[in-house]
Amino acid sequence: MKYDVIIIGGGPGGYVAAIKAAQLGGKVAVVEKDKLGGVCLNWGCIPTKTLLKTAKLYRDMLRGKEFGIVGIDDSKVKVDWNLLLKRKDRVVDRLVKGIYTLFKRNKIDLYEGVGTVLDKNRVEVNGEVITGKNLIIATGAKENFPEIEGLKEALESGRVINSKGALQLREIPKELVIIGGGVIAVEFATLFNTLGSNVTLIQRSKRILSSVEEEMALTLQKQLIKEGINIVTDTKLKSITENGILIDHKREEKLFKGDKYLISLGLKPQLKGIEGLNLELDSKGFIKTNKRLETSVKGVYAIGDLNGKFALAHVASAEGIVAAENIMGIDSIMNYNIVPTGIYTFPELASVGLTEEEARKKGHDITVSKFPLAANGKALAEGEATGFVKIISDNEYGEVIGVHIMASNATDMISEAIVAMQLESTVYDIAKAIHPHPTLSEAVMEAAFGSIDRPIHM
Amino acid sequence: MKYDVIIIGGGPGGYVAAIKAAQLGGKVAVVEKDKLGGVCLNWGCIPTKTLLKTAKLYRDMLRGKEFGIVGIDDSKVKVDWNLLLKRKDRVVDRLVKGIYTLFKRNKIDLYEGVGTVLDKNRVEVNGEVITGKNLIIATGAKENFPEIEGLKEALESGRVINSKGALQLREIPKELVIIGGGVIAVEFATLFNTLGSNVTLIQRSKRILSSVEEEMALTLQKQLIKEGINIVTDTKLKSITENGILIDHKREEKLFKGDKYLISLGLKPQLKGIEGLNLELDSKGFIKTNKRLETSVKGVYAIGDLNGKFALAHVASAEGIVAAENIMGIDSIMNYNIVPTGIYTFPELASVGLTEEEARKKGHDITVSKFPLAANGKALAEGEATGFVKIISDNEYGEVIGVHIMASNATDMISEAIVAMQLESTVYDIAKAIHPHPTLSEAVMEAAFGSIDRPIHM
Amino acid sequence: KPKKSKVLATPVARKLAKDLGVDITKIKGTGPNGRVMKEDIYRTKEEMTKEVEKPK
Ligand SMILES: Cc1cc2nc3c(=O)[nH]c(=O)nc-3n(C[C@H](O)[C@H](O)[C@H](O)COP(=O)(O)OP(=O)(O)OC[C@H]3O[C@@H](n4cnc5c(N)ncnc54)[C@H](O)[C@@H]3O)c2cc1C
Ligand SMILES: Cc1cc2nc3c(=O)[nH]c(=O)nc-3n(C[C@H](O)[C@H](O)[C@H](O)COP(=O)(O)OP(=O)(O)OC[C@H]3O[C@@H](n4cnc5c(N)ncnc54)[C@H](O)[C@@H]3O)c2cc1C
Repeated sequence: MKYDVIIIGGGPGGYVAAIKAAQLGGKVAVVEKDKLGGVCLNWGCIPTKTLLKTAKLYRDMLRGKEFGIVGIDDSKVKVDWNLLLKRKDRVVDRLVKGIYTLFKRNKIDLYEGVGTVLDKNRVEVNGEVITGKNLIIATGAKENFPEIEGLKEALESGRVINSKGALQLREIPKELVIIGGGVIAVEFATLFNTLGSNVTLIQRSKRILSSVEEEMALTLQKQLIKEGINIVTDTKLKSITENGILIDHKREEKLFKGDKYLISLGLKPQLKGIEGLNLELDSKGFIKTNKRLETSVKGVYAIGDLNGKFALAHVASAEGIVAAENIMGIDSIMNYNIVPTGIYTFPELASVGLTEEEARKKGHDITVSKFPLAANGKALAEGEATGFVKIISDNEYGEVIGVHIMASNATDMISEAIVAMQLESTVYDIAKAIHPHPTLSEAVMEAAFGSIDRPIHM
Repeated sequence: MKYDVIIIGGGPGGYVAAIKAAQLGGKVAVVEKDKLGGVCLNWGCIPTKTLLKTAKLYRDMLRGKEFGIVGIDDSKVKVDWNLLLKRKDRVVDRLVKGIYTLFKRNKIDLYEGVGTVLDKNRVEVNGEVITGKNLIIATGAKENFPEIEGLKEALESGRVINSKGALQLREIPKELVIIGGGVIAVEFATLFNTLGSNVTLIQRSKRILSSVEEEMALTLQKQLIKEGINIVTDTKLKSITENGILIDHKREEKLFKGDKYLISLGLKPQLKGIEGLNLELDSKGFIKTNKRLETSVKGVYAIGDLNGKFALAHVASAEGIVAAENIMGIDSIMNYNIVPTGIYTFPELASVGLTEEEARKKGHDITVSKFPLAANGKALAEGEATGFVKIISDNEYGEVIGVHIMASNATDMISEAIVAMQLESTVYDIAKAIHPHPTLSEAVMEAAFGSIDRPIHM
Repeated sequence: KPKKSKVLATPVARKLAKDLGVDITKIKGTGPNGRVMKEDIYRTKEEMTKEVEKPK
């Protein structure tokens, strides 16, 4: 057999697994039908965050006066969508090229084409059969489109688009209707609302971001409404026609019209080409894996979006490392209890660990401590005082079991919490760590003080 | 005796000590001759960071085109200095008022006036004598002006100003000469250079920020020069006259002219009013304290700038908490090994723990791992790719003993490192903690990977 | 080379070990670089209990 491992799919799951396996001395092949980097680099994380960076800067520019900056003509300052997309392309290109370079440096063999699994040791690409001792499936997921009247036609005609379509728009839509209230929906709502679209977000459940800590999701929802997004919750999609989107809302039928409709309603696994393996699937149709990322077939691993654990790039990469380590003889498992999520709205949301509800359900006797950014000096200095830090701790030893942050740079602030939880930290340890002044992170320390007795600044 | 503790000085040392002692049930008096919040809130941390926030936004505005934003007329967009100072005042007022509210809420007695210590149990304020079981001295420090010909007159006339003077300027200086290369000097250089001044920074030693990790300081120095600041190192001040500042530079005399001269050359303790105690001083004239913040006189504690440990607000506050705890019967000590420093330049610098040099000197067998932001996706997406994360670890266990970060939000990123060090983390723990994608903090994880074997993205 | 003297352990593991009467220095941790995690203490305690029960 030629390879220690063949990896199908070169997204953040597959390419990281490949690099790690190669670093550990493995002979590695990657089969990729499109570009290395997968959804994340080409159509997901990186493009959206590049656009959101501009949106945030644009928003701050329009607030310039508040910060003492004059001479901006609000009627003239505009985001040039095509210029922005060009920047996005430059950023993506540079990062994607970087992955190709890393592949060369790590002597990873890249097979460009669709991989079809013949059996657990043989993969066909462009008519060639390559052989390996182990197989990692990292083919990702694709959009889940519900069965709604007219949706198929609307997708084909381009009136309804998915996130990839949104990144290929010719111009900023005037009226944008977003169907879905998950992370991607909410980030695009933030983006286009800031860039000047009239945005309507249609959400099935009672609130946006149903998997996010409730107070945080509700506070963000309020903030988004305040910034002009029309959020319609508690709806049922009925049909999509030339005239618009028809929904049921509080027992009434309503029609929403836009020049574009963006749909984002979850994912289903990308299983094409690997059917031959007959891997065991979970109830939702994703590939079943254990903490070592092994599937039901020995020597076959499945990582990333297609195992249905978390549809997050950093989880895909972490799983890739675990799979690579196990293949290369280092015993390794994933700890799914300490997985952070980040949402790049204004302000950002980030979480790790349990929510109050989850902790109580699991039988923890808990303390919940919340510290508002409105009492944080740096937040006021930056004019970004909406948000809070919430720490959930178990009362036996004060162990930190959940941290939820709403703040302008929550996605970076959460790293303190993940490292703390990785080390089974108590609130005493965080409170004792001297945080620099003035920073938003002081709010984490203050929340920890609050878990023990009281914050200083409250 | 009326009070459990009398605190002289209501800066970040004194006011935090007061709140903590009150929270622990103590009866507390604070004597403050000016405004609560001390230098930090009124003339230090908060005002400078408020101004720097605007400067950063202004800088980003002028880079708008790069981010796809058009319609900004660079010749018209300006920082209105007086508008900015008004914003600064609003931010400061709100925070300072907050401290007064906290004092009321915690039932702390505030004596407004100059405190004079009669003995360790008696303090005089406005003719009244108050008594207490313990005393905390938190009177801060004042500028250290060297003996240079003409300096005294220049300060009196207002041609030469200190940092407080810089916050009271009537307008943005056209030509600003800064004497000193410490944190305050470098932050003001960044501020005024961005706002359009021609800035010259005159530095005695070979590089700016002599106490900061060398590579970081040198990289920043290069960056500041690139952004137009004229940095003159290796100098000796000779005299200050009507014509300018005369220095010796590489055996040549040079004259520097500006419409303002800002001097920032370190601190000396503020001992007025406490001479009566005859406290033991260290070689530099600061009050000697142990890790419990006790002075040479039992029952008398000294916290903050005047004990000469670190001139940092968060150290003053942490010391305040330690002193308050010890006074209220909770045994408590400061850990000076895990003190972060933050510098709010563009990009920011932040450090905690040892540098390579210090670690080697202390006899550690170390690994140094550096990960550049140029290989970090979020840094590229944000257009802020200058910088790196450097981790120093001891080879015995892989314990993290120093972290140095140069990044646009390094001051928040460093919190991960302080909590890690507080928990005696190894590089293995940090590497194992799944960091969210895409974030700058991933660079910390990558550096940890590098300490073990190799980063993924390098 | 001197033997490693320090036990890598998490704060919760240390407290738990104390409360359950487990000698933390004798445990091989399963955390990163052999760090003793709380699960290791629970596992050791369980094994200790089994040892005690066996002779019966
Ligand atoms: C708009 C958007 C924004 C997002 N933002 C974030 C974010 O900010 N943070 C975050 O963590 N996650 C984000 N995500 C999710 C993230 O992109 C995914 O979790 C991640 O890409 C999953 O990685 P993966 O390796 O499992 O699969 P993918 O990235 O989907 O990669 C799979 C790869 O396999 C290839 N492939 C598939 N089948 C075959 C075959 N048979 N033969 C050869 N090649 C094949 C594909 O071409 C693709 O390159 C976002 C997603 C979207 C859509
Ligand atoms: C421009 C500038 C920027 C700075 N930026 C930062 C930063 O970003 N981060 C950081 O950590 N640090 C920063 N610092 C340092 C920080 O401000 C100090 O470390 C901090 O204020 C020290 O706190 P303190 O409580 O020891 O003393 P101070 O803040 O100096 O407070 C002492 C108080 O005591 C009062 N007082 C003195 N004598 C008497 C008396 N006899 N009777 C009654 N009252 C008296 C004074 O009026 C004052 O209010 C900065 C400093 C400056 C000058």
